[in-house]
Formats: sequence, structure tokens, C-alpha cells
Amino acid sequence: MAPPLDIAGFSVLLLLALALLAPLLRSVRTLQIPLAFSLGAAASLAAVIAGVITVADGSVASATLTLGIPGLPFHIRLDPLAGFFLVVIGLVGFFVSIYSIGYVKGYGGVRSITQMICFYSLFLAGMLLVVLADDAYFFLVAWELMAAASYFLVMYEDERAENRRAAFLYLLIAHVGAIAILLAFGVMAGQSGRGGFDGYTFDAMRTAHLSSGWAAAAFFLAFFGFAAKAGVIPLHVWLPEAHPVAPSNISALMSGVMIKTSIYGICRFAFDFIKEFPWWWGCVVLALGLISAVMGVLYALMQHDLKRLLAYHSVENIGIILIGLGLSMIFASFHLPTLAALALVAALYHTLNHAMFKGLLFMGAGAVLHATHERNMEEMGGLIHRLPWTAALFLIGCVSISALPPFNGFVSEWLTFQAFLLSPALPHPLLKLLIPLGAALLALTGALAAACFVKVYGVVFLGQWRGHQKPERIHEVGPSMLGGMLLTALTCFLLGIFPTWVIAWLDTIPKQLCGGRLAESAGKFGWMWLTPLSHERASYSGPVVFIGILAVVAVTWLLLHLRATRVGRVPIWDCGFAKLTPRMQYTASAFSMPIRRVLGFLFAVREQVEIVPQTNHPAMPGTLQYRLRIRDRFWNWLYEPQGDAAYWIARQVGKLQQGRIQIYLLYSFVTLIVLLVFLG
Amino acid sequence: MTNTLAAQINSLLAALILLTAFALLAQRKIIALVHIFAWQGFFLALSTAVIGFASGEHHLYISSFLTLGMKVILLPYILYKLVHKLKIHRDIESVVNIPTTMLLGIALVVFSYHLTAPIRELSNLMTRSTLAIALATVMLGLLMMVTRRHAVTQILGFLAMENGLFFAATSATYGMPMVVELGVALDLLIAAFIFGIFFFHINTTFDSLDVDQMAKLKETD
Amino acid sequence: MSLHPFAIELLQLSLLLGLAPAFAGWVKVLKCRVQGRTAAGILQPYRDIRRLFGKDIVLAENASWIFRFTPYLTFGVTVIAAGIIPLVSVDLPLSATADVIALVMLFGLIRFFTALAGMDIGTAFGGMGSSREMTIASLAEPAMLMAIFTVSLASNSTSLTQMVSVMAHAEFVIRPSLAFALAAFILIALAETGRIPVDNPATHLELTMIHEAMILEYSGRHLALIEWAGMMKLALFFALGISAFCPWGISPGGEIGTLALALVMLAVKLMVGALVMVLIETGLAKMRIFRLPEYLGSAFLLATLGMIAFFILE
Amino acid sequence: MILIALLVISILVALILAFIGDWRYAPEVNIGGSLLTFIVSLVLALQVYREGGSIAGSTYFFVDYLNISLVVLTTLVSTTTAIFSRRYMRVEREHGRVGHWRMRFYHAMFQLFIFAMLIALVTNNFGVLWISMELATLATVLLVSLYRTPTAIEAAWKYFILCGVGIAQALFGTVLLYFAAERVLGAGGNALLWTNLSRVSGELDPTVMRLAFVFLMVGYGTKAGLVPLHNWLPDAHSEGPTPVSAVLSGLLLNIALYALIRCKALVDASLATGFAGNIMMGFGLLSLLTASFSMLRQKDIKRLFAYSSIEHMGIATFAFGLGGPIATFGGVLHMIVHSLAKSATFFSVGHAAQMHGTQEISRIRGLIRGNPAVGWGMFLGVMALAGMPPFGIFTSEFLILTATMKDAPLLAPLLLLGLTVAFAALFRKVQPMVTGLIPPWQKPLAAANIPVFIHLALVLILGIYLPGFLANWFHLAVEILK
Repeated sequence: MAPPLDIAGFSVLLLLALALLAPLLRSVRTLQIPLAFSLGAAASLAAVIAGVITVADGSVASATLTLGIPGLPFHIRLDPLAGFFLVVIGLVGFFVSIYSIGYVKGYGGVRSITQMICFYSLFLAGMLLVVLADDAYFFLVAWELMAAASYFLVMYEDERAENRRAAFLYLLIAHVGAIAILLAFGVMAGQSGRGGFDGYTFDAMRTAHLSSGWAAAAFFLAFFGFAAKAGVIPLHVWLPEAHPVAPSNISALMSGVMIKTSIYGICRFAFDFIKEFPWWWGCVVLALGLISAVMGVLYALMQHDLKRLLAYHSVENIGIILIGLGLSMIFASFHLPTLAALALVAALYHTLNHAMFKGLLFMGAGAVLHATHERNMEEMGGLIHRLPWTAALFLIGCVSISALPPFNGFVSEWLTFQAFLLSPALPHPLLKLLIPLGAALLALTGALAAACFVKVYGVVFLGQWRGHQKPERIHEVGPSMLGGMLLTALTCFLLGIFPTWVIAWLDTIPKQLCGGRLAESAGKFGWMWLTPLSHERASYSGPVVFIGILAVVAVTWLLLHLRATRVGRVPIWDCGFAKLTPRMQYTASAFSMPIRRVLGFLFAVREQVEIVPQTNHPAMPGTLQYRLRIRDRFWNWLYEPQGDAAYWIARQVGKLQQGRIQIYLLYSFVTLIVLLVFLG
Repeated sequence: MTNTLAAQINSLLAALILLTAFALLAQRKIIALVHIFAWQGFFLALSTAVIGFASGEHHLYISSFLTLGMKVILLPYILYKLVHKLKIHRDIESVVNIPTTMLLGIALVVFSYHLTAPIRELSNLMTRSTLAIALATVMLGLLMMVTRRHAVTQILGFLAMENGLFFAATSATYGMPMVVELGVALDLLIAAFIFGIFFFHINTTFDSLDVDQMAKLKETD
Repeated sequence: MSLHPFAIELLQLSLLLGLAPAFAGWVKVLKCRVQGRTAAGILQPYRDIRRLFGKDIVLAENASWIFRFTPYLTFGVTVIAAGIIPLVSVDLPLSATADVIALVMLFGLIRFFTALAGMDIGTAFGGMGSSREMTIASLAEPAMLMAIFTVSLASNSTSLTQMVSVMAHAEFVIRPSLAFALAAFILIALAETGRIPVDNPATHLELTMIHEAMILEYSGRHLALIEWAGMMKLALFFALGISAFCPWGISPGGEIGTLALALVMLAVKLMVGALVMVLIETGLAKMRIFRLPEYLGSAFLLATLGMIAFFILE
Repeated sequence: MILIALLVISILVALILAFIGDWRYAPEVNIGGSLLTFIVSLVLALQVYREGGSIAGSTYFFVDYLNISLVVLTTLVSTTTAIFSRRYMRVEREHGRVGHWRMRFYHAMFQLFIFAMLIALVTNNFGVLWISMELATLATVLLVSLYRTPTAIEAAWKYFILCGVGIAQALFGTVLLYFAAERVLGAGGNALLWTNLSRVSGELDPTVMRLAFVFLMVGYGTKAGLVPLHNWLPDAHSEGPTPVSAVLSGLLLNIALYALIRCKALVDASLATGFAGNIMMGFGLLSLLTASFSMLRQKDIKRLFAYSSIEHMGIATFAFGLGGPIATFGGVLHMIVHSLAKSATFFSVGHAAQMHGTQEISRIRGLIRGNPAVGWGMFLGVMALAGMPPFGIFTSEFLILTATMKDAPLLAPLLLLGLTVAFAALFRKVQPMVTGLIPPWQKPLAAANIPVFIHLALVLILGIYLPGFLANWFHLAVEILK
């Protein structure tokens, strides 16, 4: 069996080759899409294998390519952390590639499939390389490759203005982040004490000893950059713009894995490079995580564009992941390795889980879009009758993301809760007190997420069709799309049922990063029982819960069906109201109205009600129009001022170029004089 | 002829050059400006010759002749012709308040003296004290270009700067190496050719040589 | 002699399954007495359920499988939950399958599907019910967990058996943190089980109903399952409160004697608890939905105070 | 002597072109001549590489690692530009914007310009360097005003006057330099030779050198288009024919910067302080910030890229000012990749303007759909200019930024600001032009794509695979500047 690094390298090369040869594939006409995406799937699978092996045996392998600047050739390295993210990227990549075979067909004839294939594989390759890179330069190259490829994919339907706008915003914020990361590397290299190009290797940064000030500078520059990519509030504004307008298979990749690469980066910087850091770093990460989680889910609740809503949920889940990371950093800074390990595992586990169910949900949204050509939830309803399979799979996604047992989202959130409740172990009195309060916010997030997905599923799949076009036109999507979703859903389920195995597998990462281990305590009672620290503390058994519920349901069902009872199908009763029309159903906006009322102060909400009173009786309005506009407050708090400032400065600068040559001569004259004066 | 005498003559000529520079700043009539410029060239050539004679640097004669040929005869002639061809020999340019310009000019002279003082200490040439004048001439030429609005006067300012540079070369180091001198002369020639063309273009497109009309390319709003 | 743990498990399950309606009946009786009405008797709920099981099912045309699946799931999850909370003995095998957080999430699962069922038919009422239910839940759940976390911090564990045994063997002292937490828990329990002042189980007035609005379209055995599960849920919340905050007398093992004692204690506690709830319900009127945030907020405040008190005073 | 051959060829071609005038194969002659110089320069480069160090061609000319790399660059870009201008100027003629006489003039002046730049690069004598800089200016002045439109003439006039004045100051600086050198090396031509000066630079008198550097800085800074001496640049670049803009941006600015860093090397040696470096860093930052903010409001596509040239010159100047092996390496690399990317971008810009019959950004739309090669050419070129990897400009900016973070961390935020604004401005302007649907007024065009993609390929290669010999080449160049 080839060493994992080779397998990973093979997968990357395969993808790059695919990107380069995409134009040639055009010759195989109908086979073009299946061929390309099955190659993509194969590459992803290879990445998964490489990752799984590496994480399992905790091996570290590195190599140096002949590319790059001499003196600074491209270094690649595959350690458990990298391996784990290979698995995340690879798994979603695999499922999405399968899904894409069907999905991309929809673009056939309309747009350049070659372009899609090319950037798709570049995008995957970029993400894999980000994880594999082992020197600052190569990392940034991969990082920007990823950004650029996804930028072009967001631009894929570029005749629509919203796509162009979103793509621009996305690329801009991504680039600012990239420069921040670059500066962070600059700090590390500068302080690493190694001269020349040698300082840019990650080895140098691992061995670097930074003064606390420089360390903080490096970490927070990097954190800023990664947060910009992850969509941490308040740097999230691009995310709900870019993810919805991208093709859905791309949205799945972006939301599912791309934003996770920044989690990888934060782990690298904090645990691998800097290692020794003060506790308040963790607090900052934790705080931002909490804010992102709560605000993210609240904004999500306010949306009625399906994909936009899912995008805001990515903000929320990144928040949850950061909560785990922050806790882990806090514990690590007080040298509590086991607790740090628990929090870190929680974070990583949620990373994996979110990748799965968010991928699943975006694929589902894609299927809905594919079938209805509609993103506005207010125009949907009752799709469970038209798309039974999609509906079933989407439901699994909803249950998982709502952190409900027995699916995977629950396990990682449960672990995060456990980490929260370990705060008494901290020597710092204030933290002891404050951290559990964070748990309440996490609980709030979970509950709101559940509410939000009841809304999504209820409005999109349940009830009656609200749209204008005939619902009979809508048909279930093809096998490859269903297949991709099915596999993802299955993974969600397995990750929820067998956490002990996953944790045992993950164990090498906390061991490598914060010296703590979890496996033997977590799996002490066998695969059925998950006991993170000890069985007295807490225990959970996915299998038993699942089997138990299943058994009871089955038994009751059987008992109740011994006697044949008639099931009469009748019109809706609804307390005997007559003439019920689909327009009378609760809409998405209506569903979230109570929460909008309760927490409205967090948004820039503008509600308008126009009543046109009927002529004969004022109490009976003829028509009633209701308009609702909800804007992200961060726009006019943070972004608009910046833009205005930039243009103001630009106007001032423009005055330099005012046309008369004498003035220009004066500039040069004055410059000369000034320089001469300040010469002495 | 002793070096002291040569030095004195040279200083005298330097003074005259400075005077002409100020005259250029002050003069309103285009045609007169051309004459003053010619005089400046003449003094320049003369001083170069004197220095060459006194210091025995005979290549200075060549540059002296070059100067005479170019800046006293050729360029003024070209300008004269152009001015007549373009029928602007009567033009009187409105110059923004001359006294201030003069004061500025004096300030510049003082400033350039202050700048060249340390160099003066280093040098042991008899011409070392005139370097200040040379720099002053350069700056006055620049000042002229800033204050004037007529294409021809701007060119004259430019040429005055060139004079100053040439004078600086002679006074600081008894002239640049020959190849450089020749090259500069060549460039000057081409430049003359080009601004000649320009005068026609500008005149035909804007039917006047007032450069203030050429302010279309701007970014203010 | 002592019972085998699994025997205890079975005992507890059958007790809850069997006696939950009786408990619900008991509550109704009490309520009638307090409000000066004549009661239908403790056994009324049994009759209701039997009648419903007997009936045929009437389904709206566009009801999907989710609508039909929900009652079974609700019932199943409730039964599992019933097996998890230790009532009479600490030595409860199933109790390890889910700690208190998982338990809350299990109730969340029920709510999730009930709300979906509410939206499945596509009526205004169903949507309204689901919307309100989820809103209230999302405000209640944090407070709920905070209240419980106080206890789990005190017993530094989230596993129910551990919490119970720690609390049971703690010498009886007034712990301000627990007092606060208990108060919060009661408020939340009222909200979660859909009682006044949050919801009114005995109404079908569109403006007041929340939980009822979601299950409006149910009939026959589906409704029976939901009702039954609801009664068990009520009992379970009492049980949860009792075992979290005042588990005294619960049997450490399986000896018949202690078990018997524990049973008696439990019965007494339940009755008292029911009385308390009835008094609250009679004393208060149902709130407007948009006053609920204040109500739940105060519950959250109490829970938080409890936690702070734990760190500061203990 | 190859070196002489290089110069002779270009001047001969210039004369021939002036002679044959608007013969229908004149463009091919132009291309051939440039190609020939390119090949010769390659040979020369090979020789330098084999013999190592610097070849003193004669007392007047010499070649070392630094200027040979620029020579090769110059000849290469001039070749590709010639190829581009063949198509481009044909279209211009069809549109009737240039006539018979002007074509002759255009070709002759183009080669003369190349000739001047080559001399400036390979000369050993600071005086001659100055002369050839002036010559290069004069050669391009009338190219800028080729179209004879009022704005073109205005631009050319400003270019002529401002650069003339600037260069005059440089001459004064040279005089002072000569003054300082003469007192060490004695009078006569040898006192201005780089080879001698660099040998004795330690002994040059600091006060004089300080004074000299100020004048040289202002002088050559004007030609390098550093703020606040830059005002001629956007006008000249936007009004001239696109091939001229390409070489002005791509080459002439480089030459000016080259002169500047040569002077800096001497001044640093004699002063042994950061004086020159600080001044250059100041100019660099100012240029970067001013230019990037100006880009936000440009309405004319060629002005936009003119400002981006200022921005990149600013970055390079800053890098050289910062000094140190990594930053200087970055600076040299930046000069090269920038001129490749910028001229490539100008090529596509020229065609885009021809397709839409205007240089107004707001009227150029849907390029990729209209003409994929042009559209992608411009898009990729802009990505390169904006500093996106894997293009070479990212490499140099990476090195410069990280070096800044090490040596002058407090300036890093300013760089960050400048680069961000420039990035935003570029994409804000260019994205709408290349994407979207084809506007009705767009006309099809047979574009010259080879030059664009040659350049972009080179920039790409320099970004992901800098060949070993090239790298230590640059390292040696950096050594020279120490």
C-alpha cells in the first residue's frame, strides 16, 4: 500500500490534470460530465483514504517539490491534523462529485461545462493543497487558488448582476484576509530567527520563539484572515451573498468544506506554531464563536431565500466550531491537556458533521432548485409529494443540523456542552463563572436552529404548493443527485450512531496538538457507550437510543395494526373553516414573526402594511399589502462607512490631478525644495 | 592673465547671468525674452571660454563654441522665426504680480547659496563660488516655468534651466566629460526640433499658445 | 431480596406507562376541586384513550407520511425518556444511554416532529401552533439547561443517576443555587408541558392554543398516542424535577424494602407537585404570547442567578 | 562585440524604418528587428551567465547581472509589442486615426525609443545614462501626440515639459555626482563610470552625495512616475497609441527606476545611512496609496492601468528603499513581472477599446462573451496585476510584504491598505467589463493574442516555478545593489 502522502499527491495531481485537460474532454460529448465528475470523485476518495490512514496511525510525512522559488521550494506535509481535513474535504468532494454528475447536466447547452469542470477541480485541488502545504508561500498560493477558483464558480452565471456583485464582494474580503494571513506569516518568519527564505517554512515557524507581543500580532492577523474566510461575524457579509448565487454543488463545497480550511488554519497557528498562548486568546475566539452562532442562526431565521438561509446557518455552525476551539485554547493555556483534547475533539467533530449535513442540505436545496427553478421559499410547499426521496434525505439533514439525537449534529454539540461544564476545573475564578453562561447561548442557538429548520422543512416540503407554476411539472431529481445525497445522509447517520469509533480514530490529533488523549476514557465501555471523560460524568449511547426508539415505534405500530382500521381521506378540517386556500398557510415570514418581534432589535427590520379600504365598508379592507425588508445591520455599521471613506479619499486625491501644467511644475518644484530643506 | 583676474571676470559674468535670469522672470514681451535668453547664452559662452583659458582645460573651448552656436545663435534664431511665423511677436503675456516673483527669486538665490556652501568648502577651483549662481539660475528657470502661461516662455524657462545646468557643470568641475557635453547638446537640438513642432500643433489646435487652454485632462469634479 | 436492575427498569417503565393517565386525571380532579367544579374522576383519561383507540382515522388528503409517523415517534421517544430518568432506584440500566442534556434534546426531537406535523396539512392553525411552539421552546430551552446545569455543576456530572445519587446523599442543606434553579425549573416545566400561563391544554380557541393547534387535525389512534405521550411527558417533567432537586428516599439499589419506600415517597411528591401546579394554574391567567419572553426571561434569570450563586456562595 | 551589435541593430532598424516608411511590410521589419535584438540579447545573457560577473564591453558599456536581465526584458517586450502593434495599428489605420506619414514616424520612433533604452541600460557612464533617458523621452513625446487630438497634444506637451524639467534636475544631480567622483578618481570621463564609482563609492563625499541624490531622486523619480511627480503619466499613457502605452508602462518606468537604484547603491555606500532608502520608501508609499485611491474613480480604462503602473512602481521603489536581500530580490522580480503583466494587460485593453470604439470603462462590456481571448487576457492580466497567485507579482509582493513585516512592521498596514484599495479598484472596474452580456455597440475584432499569452505564461511561470539559474541570477543582481 502506497504511503498516504503519495495517495494525497496522486489525488491532487489527478484534479490538476482534470483541470488542464477539461477542454479535451469536450470531445467525448455526452460522456464529458460523467467522466469528469467521476474522476473528481475518484480523486476525492483517494484524499479520504490518505487522510484516514494518516489520522489512524498518527504518522507524519513530508516532502519537497522542485517547484516554487529556489531557496523556497514548495514543501508539503501530511500530519494527522492535515489528514483529518483531507478526509473532510475528500468526503464532501466525493459525494458532491457524484451529485454533480446529475446537477451539472442541467447546465448542458446553456453554459460552458468545460469552465465548470476546470474550476471545480481547481477548487478541490486548491483546498487539498491548502491542507497539505508546509510553507508560507505555498500555503498562500493554494489559499488564493482556492479563492480564485471559487470566485469564478460564484461568477458562473455571470449575466446576473447579483452574482457579479456577490463574487466581487467575496473576492475582495477573501483577498484582504489573505493579505492579513500573509502578514502573519511575515511576523512568524521575521521572528523565527532563521535568515533568508528558510524562515518561511512551517518548520521554522514551529520552532520559532516569539515574544508575547509578536505572537499575539501573528495570531490575530492570521485569525482575522481566517475569520474573513470562515464568515465569522462581523466578517460574514460576503457569505450569504456568495453561497446562494453559486451553483448548488459549489455552494455545498463552499459551505461544507471551504470555510473549514480556515478552522484548519486557526488550529495550525494556535496549536502547532505558537503552542504557548495566554488564556484570553481562547476567550476572544470563544466570544466571537458565540456571537457568530447566535447572530448567524437569528439572521437565518429571518431569510426566505432557501440557500441564503442555509448560508447564514454556515455562519452559525462556524460559530459553534469556534466555541469548541476557543474552549480548547482556554483549557490548553491552563495546561489541562485532557480537557483541551475534549473541546478540540468536539470542535473537529462538529467540523466533520457540519461538512456532512450542510453539504447534504445544500445538495437538497440544489435538487429543489433543479426541480422548481425557485429559491424563494414563499413560492414552494408540499414538495414532499413531488420529491419524496429528496424530501426524506433533506429531513435527515434538518434533524442533524438541529442537533437532535440520534443524528450527528447532536453528538458534537453534546460534546461541546460537556466541555462547557468542565469550567470549574479552571484556576481562573472569573472564567469559571462566565464560561457556563456561554453554554446557555449554545443552547439558544440549538433551539433556534431547530425552529429555523421546522420552518424550512414545513414551508418547503410540507403543506400545500404556494407557487404560481403548476406543481405537476415538478419531478423527482435523477439517480446521481439522489445517490450523492443518500450517501451523505448515511454518513450523517453513522457519525451520529458510532461516535466512539470516530473519537478513537481522531485521537491522534489532540495527542499531537495539545498532548491530551480522549480515546481510552471515551471508549472505555465499548463502542456502544460514549463516555467522554468518565461514565460518572456523562454518557450517551447513540445505538441504544436509536434501537430503542425504533423498537418501541415498531411494537406500537404492530400492536395498533393488529385490528384493521379504516383510514379515511377527507378534505382539511381546520376547525371547520370553509374554502381553505394555499395562500392561507403560514408562510416563512409568518413563521418567524414571533421571533422577529421578540428579537427584532437585532436586525434592521422595516415592515410596511398598505391597506386599501373597500368602498362600501371601511372595516373590510379590499386589498392588504405587507412588505418586509430585513437588512444585515453590519452593512451600515461597518461596510458602508468604509466604502464612503474610500471614495471620499479618492475624491480628495483626484484634486491632485487638476489639469494645469504650472501646478504640476509647482509640485515638482516644491518637492525638490522640501527635500532640500529637510536634507540637513 | 592670472587666475584671480579670471576668477573676477568669471564672477562678473556669473552676476550678469543671474541678472539675465531675473530679467527673464520679469520681462513680459515674448520677443524681448528671446533676446535676453540670447544674452544669457552669450555670457555663458564667454565665461566658459574664460575658464577654459585660465584653467587650461582646452576642451572647454569646444563647449564654449557649442554654447555660442546653440544657445546664442541657433535656438534664439529658431524661436525668433517661430514667433514671427506664429505671429505672436507682439504678444504681451500677463504675468502674475512680478514683485512677489522677484522676492521669491531672491529667496531662491539665498537658498541655493546655503545649499552649495558646503560644496564650496570642498572645492579648490577658482569657479567654486559660482556654483550657487548656477543652481540659482536653474531654480529661477523652474520658477519662470511655474509662473508663465505661454508655451514659448515655458520653453525659454526650460532653456534657462539648461543654461544653469551647463554653468553648474563648468563652475563645479570645469565641465562634464566631452561625451556628455556633446550628448546634452544633441538632446537639446532634438528638443528644439520637437518644441518647434509643438508650437505649430498647439497653435493650430488651440489657435493660441496659451497653455492654460490645455487643462482638459483633469480628475477634479 | 433485591430486584435485578432490568426488573426495576421494567417496573419503572410499566409504572409510567400505566399511571401517567392516572396522574393526569389526578391533576384534572384537583383542578376541578380547586375551581369548585365537579370532577370527571381520575380514570377519565383512560376512558378517553380507549375511546380514541377504538375510533377510525380521518386524514386530510394532503397529509404526508410525516403526519402519520409523528405520533409513533412521539410515543416511542417518550417511552425511552421514561426509561432514562431514575424514579425509584438509582440503579437503572437505561439511564446511561442518555444524560440530562440528551434527555432535553430527546424532548426536542418530539417537539420538532410535532411542529412538522402541525405544518404538514398546511392550515393556518397548524402553522401558528408550530411557529409559537418553536418560539417558546427556543426561549425555554436555554433556561431549562441552565437550571439543570446548576445541578450538574453541583454534582459535577450530567448523567442523571450520578446527579440523583449525589443529591440524595448530600446532607440536607438549603442550597441557594438549587433553590433558584428549582424555581426556574418549575417555570420552564409549565412552559414545556404546555400549561397555564403559557398554554392552555383545555382549549381549542384559536387565539390561546399552541400545542393543541399543532395536533388539531389528528384523530383516532394517532391522537390517542399523542395524548398518552403528553400525559407521560407531564409525569416525566415532574419526575425529572423531583429526581434532580429532591430525590430523597430514592433507593440506591434494588432491595424491595427501599424500593417500596421510594415508591411511596415518589407518589407523595407527585401529588404535592401536582397540587402546587394546580394552584399556580388556577392562580394565574394565560399570558399574551408576546408577554411570554418576559416570563421565560425571568426563568432564565433565575437559572443564571442559581448558577452564579453556586460559584459565589458554594 | 555582441554588446555593440545589440545597439547597432536597433539603431539601424530605426533608420531603415524611417527610410522605407509606410511600406506594407514595415511592421514585419519592425518585428524582425526587435526579434533580432532579442536574440542577440539572449546570446549576451548567455555569455554573461557563462563568464559570470560583469563584462566591461568598453569604457562606455558594460553588462552585469542586473542590467542584462533588464535588457532581455526590454528586447522581449519590444518584440511582443511590435507583434501586437502590427495588428493594432492596422486597425487604427482602417479607422483612419493615423495616416501614411505618421506610420513611418511611428515605426522609426519606436525603434529609436528601444535603442535609447538599451543604451541607458548598458551604458557604464552616468552622463550617458542621463542623455539616453532624455533621448527616450524625446523619442516618445511625439508618439504620445500621434493622434493629434487636442487631448493628445495636451498630454504630450505635459509629458515633454514635466519630464524635461525633471530630467534637468537629474542632470544637476549628475554634475554633483561628477564633482564628488572627480575628487576621488580625478577629472576626465572615467570619473562617471559605474564600474569605477562602485569601486570607490565608500570614499565619495557624503554631503555632496546627499545633495546629488536629492536631485537624482526628483529627476529620475519624475520619469519613474512617483507621486507627486507623476502627473504627466496618466495623461501620456491614456492618450498615446496603446503599443506606446504598453512600452512606456512596461519599460521606460523600469529604466528610470533602474537608474535610481544604481544611484542609491552609490549613495548608500558613501553615506552608510538609511537616507536614500528612507526617501525612496516615502516616495514608494505615497505613490502606492495615491495611485490606488485614484484608481477608484477612473472612467478611462487606460488611465486606470496607468495609475496601476504608478502603484506598482511605488511598490518596487518601496522595496528597494527597504533594502535587505529579500526585499531587494522582491523589488527586482517585481520590476520584471510587472512590466510583463502590465504590457500584456495593455495589449488586451487596446483591443477592447477598439472593439467598443471607446476607452470609457462604462461602455466596455461582455468581453469574455464577445472575444474570449481578449476577455480572458484582460481578466488574467488584472488578476496578475492585483497580486493573485500563482502569478509572479504575488511572489514579489509576498517577499516584499513579509520583509516589511520583519524590518518595518509599522508600515505594513499602509501597504495593506494600498494593496487592498488597488485590488478593489481593479476588480470593481474590470469585472463588469469582462463579464456579462455583449453590448449592441461591440464590434468583432481579429485580435493579436500571442503576445498577451506569452507574457501571461511567463508571469505564471515566474510565479510557480522560478528557474534556479534565474533565481541566483537575481540574487547576484541583488549583490550588485548592496
